[in-house]
Amino acid sequence: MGSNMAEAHPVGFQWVMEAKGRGARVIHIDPRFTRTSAVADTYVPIRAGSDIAFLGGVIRYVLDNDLDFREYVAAYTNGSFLVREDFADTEDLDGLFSGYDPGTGTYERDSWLYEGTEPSGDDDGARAKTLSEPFQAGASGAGVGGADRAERDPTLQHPRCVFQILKRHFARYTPEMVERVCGTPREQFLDVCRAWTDHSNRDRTTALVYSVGWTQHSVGAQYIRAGAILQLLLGNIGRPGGGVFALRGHASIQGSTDIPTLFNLLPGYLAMPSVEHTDLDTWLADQRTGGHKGYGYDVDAYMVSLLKEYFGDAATPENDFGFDWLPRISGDHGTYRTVMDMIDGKVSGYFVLGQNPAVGSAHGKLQRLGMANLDWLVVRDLNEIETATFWRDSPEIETGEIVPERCRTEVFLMPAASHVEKEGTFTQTQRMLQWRTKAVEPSGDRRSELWFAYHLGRLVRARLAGSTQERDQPMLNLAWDYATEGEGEWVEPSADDVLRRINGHDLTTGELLPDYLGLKADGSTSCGCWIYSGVYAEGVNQAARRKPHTEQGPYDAEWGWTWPSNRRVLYNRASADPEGRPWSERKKLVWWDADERAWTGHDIPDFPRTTPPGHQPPDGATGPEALSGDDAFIMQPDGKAWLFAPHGLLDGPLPTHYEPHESPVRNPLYRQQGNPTRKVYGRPDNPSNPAPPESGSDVFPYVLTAARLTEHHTAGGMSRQLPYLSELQPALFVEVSPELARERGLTHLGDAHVVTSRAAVQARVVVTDRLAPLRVDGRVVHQVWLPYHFGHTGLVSGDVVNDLFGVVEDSNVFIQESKVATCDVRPGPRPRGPALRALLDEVRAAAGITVATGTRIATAHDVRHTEETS
Amino acid sequence: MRTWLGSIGASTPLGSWPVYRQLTGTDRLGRGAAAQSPQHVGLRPRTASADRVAGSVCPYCAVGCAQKVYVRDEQVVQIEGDPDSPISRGRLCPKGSASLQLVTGPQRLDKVRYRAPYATEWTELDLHEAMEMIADRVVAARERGWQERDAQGRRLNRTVGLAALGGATLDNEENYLLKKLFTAMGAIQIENQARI
Amino acid sequence: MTGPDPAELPSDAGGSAARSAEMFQGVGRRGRHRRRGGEPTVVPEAEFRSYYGRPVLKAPVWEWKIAAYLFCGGLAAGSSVVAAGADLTGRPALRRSSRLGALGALLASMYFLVSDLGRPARFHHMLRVLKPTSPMSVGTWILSAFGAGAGAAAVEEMVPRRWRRTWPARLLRRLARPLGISAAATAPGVASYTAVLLSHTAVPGWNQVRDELPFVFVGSAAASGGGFGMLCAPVAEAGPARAFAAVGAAGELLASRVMEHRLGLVGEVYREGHVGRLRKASEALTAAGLAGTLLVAHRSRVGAAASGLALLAGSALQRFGVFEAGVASTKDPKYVVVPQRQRVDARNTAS
Amino acid sequence: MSRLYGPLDDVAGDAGHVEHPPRVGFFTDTSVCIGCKACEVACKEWNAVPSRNENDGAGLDLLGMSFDNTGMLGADSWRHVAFVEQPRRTGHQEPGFAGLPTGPSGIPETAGAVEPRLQEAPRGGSELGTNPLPTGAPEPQELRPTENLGMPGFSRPGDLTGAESRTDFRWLMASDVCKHCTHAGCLDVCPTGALFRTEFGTVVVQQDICNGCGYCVSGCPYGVIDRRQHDGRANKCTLCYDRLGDGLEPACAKACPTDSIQFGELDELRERADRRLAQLHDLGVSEARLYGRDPDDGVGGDGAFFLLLDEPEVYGLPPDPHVPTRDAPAMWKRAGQAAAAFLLAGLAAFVAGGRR
Repeated sequence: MGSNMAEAHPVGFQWVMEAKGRGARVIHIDPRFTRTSAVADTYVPIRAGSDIAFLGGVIRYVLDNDLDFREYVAAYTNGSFLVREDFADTEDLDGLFSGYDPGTGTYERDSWLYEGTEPSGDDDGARAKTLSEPFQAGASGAGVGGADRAERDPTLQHPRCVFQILKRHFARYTPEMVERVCGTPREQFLDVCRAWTDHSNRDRTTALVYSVGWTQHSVGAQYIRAGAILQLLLGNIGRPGGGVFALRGHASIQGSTDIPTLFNLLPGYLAMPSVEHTDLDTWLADQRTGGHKGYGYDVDAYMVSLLKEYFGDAATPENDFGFDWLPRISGDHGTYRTVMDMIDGKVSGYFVLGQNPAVGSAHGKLQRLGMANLDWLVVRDLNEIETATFWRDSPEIETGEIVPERCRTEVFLMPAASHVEKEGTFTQTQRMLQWRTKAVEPSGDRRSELWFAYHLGRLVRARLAGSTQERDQPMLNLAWDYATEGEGEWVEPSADDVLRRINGHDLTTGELLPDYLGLKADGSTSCGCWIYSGVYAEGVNQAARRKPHTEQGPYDAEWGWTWPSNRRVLYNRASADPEGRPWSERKKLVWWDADERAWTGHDIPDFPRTTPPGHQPPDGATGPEALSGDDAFIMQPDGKAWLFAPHGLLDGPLPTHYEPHESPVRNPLYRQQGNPTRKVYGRPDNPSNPAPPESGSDVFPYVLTAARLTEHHTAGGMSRQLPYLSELQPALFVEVSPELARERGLTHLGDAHVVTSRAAVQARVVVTDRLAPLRVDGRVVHQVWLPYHFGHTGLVSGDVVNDLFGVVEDSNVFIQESKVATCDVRPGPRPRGPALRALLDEVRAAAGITVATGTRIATAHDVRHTEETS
Repeated sequence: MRTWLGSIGASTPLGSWPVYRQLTGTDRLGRGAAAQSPQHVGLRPRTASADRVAGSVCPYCAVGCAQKVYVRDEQVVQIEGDPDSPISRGRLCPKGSASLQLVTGPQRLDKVRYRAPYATEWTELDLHEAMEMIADRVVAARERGWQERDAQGRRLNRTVGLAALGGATLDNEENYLLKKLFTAMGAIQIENQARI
Repeated sequence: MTGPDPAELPSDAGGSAARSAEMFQGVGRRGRHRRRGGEPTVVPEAEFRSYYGRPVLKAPVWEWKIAAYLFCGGLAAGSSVVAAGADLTGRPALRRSSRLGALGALLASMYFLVSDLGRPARFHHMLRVLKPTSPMSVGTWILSAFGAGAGAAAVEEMVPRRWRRTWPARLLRRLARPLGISAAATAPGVASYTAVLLSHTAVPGWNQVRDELPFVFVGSAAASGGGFGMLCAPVAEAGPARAFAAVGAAGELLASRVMEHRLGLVGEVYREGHVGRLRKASEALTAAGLAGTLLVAHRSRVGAAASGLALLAGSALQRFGVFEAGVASTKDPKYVVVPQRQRVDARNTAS
Repeated sequence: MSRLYGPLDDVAGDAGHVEHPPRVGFFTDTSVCIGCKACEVACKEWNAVPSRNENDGAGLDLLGMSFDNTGMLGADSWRHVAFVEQPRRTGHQEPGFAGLPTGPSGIPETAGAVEPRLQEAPRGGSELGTNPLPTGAPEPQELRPTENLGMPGFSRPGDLTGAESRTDFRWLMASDVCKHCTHAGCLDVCPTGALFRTEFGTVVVQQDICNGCGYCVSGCPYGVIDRRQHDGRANKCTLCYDRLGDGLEPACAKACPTDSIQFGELDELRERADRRLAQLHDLGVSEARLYGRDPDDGVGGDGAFFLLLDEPEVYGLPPDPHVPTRDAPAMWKRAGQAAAAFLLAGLAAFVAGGRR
């Protein structure tokens, strides 16, 4: 679901085909019939943006028919935990949970906690919305006030236990309702339910695969939660052949989350300090609020080791290891917020490194206008991409919204070294680091980002040298002494040395650390990313190992290195029953070896090695020592997998179907239409199409979704420039069903333009049976699809599909909803130049769109969340 | 007759004439061995003459397919899958298969391009000069966007004058240095594709 | 949707005429027209399946030059026979014009052949091998043998008067007759191999006329060779040329008719459109030439010349017609798919 | 005398190779093809085959043939992935459209938009990437809605359902390639020996020999080989002859993510294909069949053969091809008769005309 694996991850898909060849059944649930559907056993159509309703339906089917893996659920999940009495569910509040504040569009979430626990930290309910957000939670997960003190009912019968709450919450997600919401015919839905449950038990597991078809929604985090809940109920987590697989789309997007270039995180998912954190202790307290179990508790060791790597000898216990040198965040500093700040003149300079936001980010026009209002822009890429040339050939030139002679942005376009011209590691989608050796030296001005970052740091430090200003101290004390190669000023920094420092050292001996278990909070160890510690164990670059798969076991432990600790299956303690025996011989992975008194198995056990299955921790224990023998989910502060998230999510402890921000239909489940906490930016430059209950939604009657083609890569910077790829998909097209083609007079291969309140995008029409209309809540809904790879440079070009989408975000993770919107499709080419602006004015007027449109996020209330540009 | 013909060596012009080889050899119809040109005898792939082979990883999606990069005379001459990989078993998708073109194609930028404010065309700029100019601008932007404390007097210690986007296509080591550098400078608006 | 549910069709049912083509991929044309029109068209068109109507075969890369080459080769062959006959029967004017005509036609044919190559500079690679399976290879060797004789004989005709007494000229004169005869002896090969050249392809319009095409082509060669003699030689000497031309023309007309008549579906390409017009013109010209040869050419120099010209033109158009018919037969997949499908179905029914 | 037709056990030996390796080939199992086109790209990268935009100035355009923008095999495309959308189902595959408010299939209409234009193309569409739609073409009237009120509305439920609705669907993908026939039409007719049979039993054009006569183009019963524009020489798949020399598998087979393209010794591939066919038949995919596997067929069996899920012509393959050489003896016999008649006519003309 939410993934077109055969097209977006073809080589990974070989394993799906392999499994199919061995008898596995492959089901593809997707808004359109794709190349994945073509080879699946079953294709199930679904309306874009309704996956939670579908999954909720399956969850209900499981619970109603007692098909859950009860022993697993009872032992390894929080199903038995009781929730506070004042918790109220969406069942009671017509789509809202208890604690909703319509004024801020946020929840006060204390009522979601376990019975017998306290609100975290100093949270008195008066904190600003952004200050208790999950992005601050970091590695330890969110604090759950004293989860170990929570009351439990092992029989799962107590009306306030999580299991029963779950039952009630999903009670209305009946097959009939699924059909109404998703458009999926009932029989097909039930077929999926049967297949999923039939193949989830002691002997069988079911794997769930998703991609950005799930994440890019205003309820995206809850999509994944819904998948996780279902897989937990069926015992499919931590077991071979099970799991929830996030297929990521870039060579090291996993790595760039682990070692983040993200505003809210430090390496290893440590929370970026916020304005609340006056010192290291307050930060630590926030990470540990209430939770004291598991490896997340050792966050002090991780953070101090990071600070030791950052600031070297300058990081001392006396100065809190330099904690105060870190900048503080205070709310949303995400990429879209930043772009709006550019438009508002708050940002001077912008680095774009191997990315093409002018095409690849939602609301391309916003991106380009933001860049046009900078002092300077540095673009580093292999090729000349749209982001670098916005001042010359963006669509806004044609409409007169950007005039080169009046655009002051200074642009540096710097050639980057390719993947074979530098060495380093990528982290692939299953957390595996793989080292690349350098094949050739980059020619001309081509340089790695490592070189760029290293020398930029060097030059800035030189400029600040001698400064006594406090703000310059972190730069001056920065450990920037990486090994280099070559002579003179412009030496080449060593990626190998950087990786060693990421792995970490024992500063007393100078030895490389074997893994993160050796990290200390006293400043005697340094480590750039605690979860990567061990990648250089024993002085060997473990990521560079390339032992042929034909010469090793099924888990290929000697190829690359997977964090943490080269473990291939996370939470694999759950592959054994509470007593430590494999659930079945067929699905054996790790188990308790009573003779050795240790966990063992095919994979590296994800549990304290010698903690026996029946272990009960002593009172007052913390961290790993506090784990019980059946606390399989060792990173959770209560050791259990969360069916119900008492903390950590902003938009509810349970996934709930909300309509997308832009939807042609009223939510059939609740009066609450969309996610009541979604981030809307009601600005003149970011209009929304109306959605029920607002009027005017009929101007944009069709559901719009966009995705990748196999033949291109995201924003096209690495594919539209290549002849061999360009010729395979040479033009932008829009896929429509024959029914829609008839309805709108579209002809195969003719021109059409897709219109939203943001943009009109011209594309060639491809009429195909692969798209079918759905019947949603009693009426026919058409979906249209476009690939989003096209832009204005390269061998093949086309309009920017992302221009069609506006910016509205999931409140938990600030990811935009770019997998679903509403649109109109009109035959013929789009108007050009000023006529295009006239067309957009016309549709906005027809739909009655104002700045306030779409900002009334709580449809039970009348509060609008607009923002006037300054 | 055959003996007489056979006495003419294959190295002579006549001996290398396919018609002659047809008449004297095993390929009477001239559809195989006799018609083979000298260039096609014992043909070897260009990978066989590579000076070295670098182990690499495909730069496109996140599956992480292993690649072998063949280099001859300091030029990449072929990139293909590494059959040893437990992830990909040597296979590549169309994009991965086009990596050679990605790396060696004429679309690659080779020189720094600079667009001055209000300019309508690119100009060239020396790499090191560009670095110095960028460093100057970073220092200035950092200063301009500096925020010491918020309205409530709480420590912010940061700048909002600088932003960055990118990382999903970069190496871990590169991301590490970028995050470290920007954080030390007080810049917080550091983002990448994972947010998109 | 019309027709039965495709899922109910046996998967290997084959393409029976009743198959409702449009419900499958890429068939399109015939099924659709029929459906749109409501009423079935009068002549039931073959229904078949294809990949978006795209041709199965590649259209020949050859241009019009190959048709010209076919014609010139035939003319050279016919002329060399006439030349040798004239030489042996003492018809110097006919001999001279036919020898020169044979060489000229040969050179023209070589020009057309070489210039149609993708790499003309490599034309001599044709002599690299001698492949019995390749009519072009066989033809090249035949042409080489023919060319030596025809060329020498023609050169002899062109020796300037003042050089006639030199010993090479005398030697040449002595060799001219045997060489001319050798050319005439290989001429049947030259006249006929081009038919195999075309038929020995996958092109339906050429492959399926393999039984008749040699006769069409030798007839055409004889008609053009004789016609050329009639055009160039005095009426008095041109008697055998007229006879040769008449027999050739008659043979060509007959063989061409039989060929067209015997063809199945692919006969369409011979009858319809541009090719049909070419072939009608060819037939008319050849028939007129034949009539002229029989009725006028022995009396009137002008009539003879006109008849000869008509035969030449008819012969040329014959080659162009056949050439174009083959090209046309590759552009529509039905000429490939329908006969083959019928063959498969017949086999399946039999087994 | 070598054989011109029918089964042939030792193709390389027949072509004069002594002590040669076993015959190799491809088995392309289209039932697992995901249409990714890695084979097309890997082939081009290895063999430096020009892309279309390099070679003809016409630029690139959509062909409208599902996801196929390559068109067919040719001099600049040695692998070609065909995409076929059909309103029927494969075996027990559940296409998912039952019960949806669908109308009639759009497939005839889309095919109808493509096909007529192919006929108008210079070589009837038998070249790569023929743009089927002349720019500025008027939209066919019959596809326009009868009435367009300007504002779209939702169709009422049931408006589009009924007997006309489409329920079954499948999407076939198949990677086509040169068949490396046992009796290869292209090879047989080549007058220069540029095309030859290698010791591996494959058929290869030697670029240093080919003079571009174009005969092979018409000799191939599959429409595979073609002459490259601006280069003049014939080109087609070499089954990576150079790679075979080093024990490597061809680039396409190596890249193929799902092992749809399998390379190996032909005998072994045939056994594997038979097993796969039996497996599919057991799974209820009764329409699966092998194409080109049978040594008794018109080309003596293909070195590259296929498992198809529909009749060959649906994928653009000829249903029952045969090598023209099959009829060569008969053709030469007829030519001999004609030649004799020709000579006889000449003799008769002069004998009758007498000596002057």
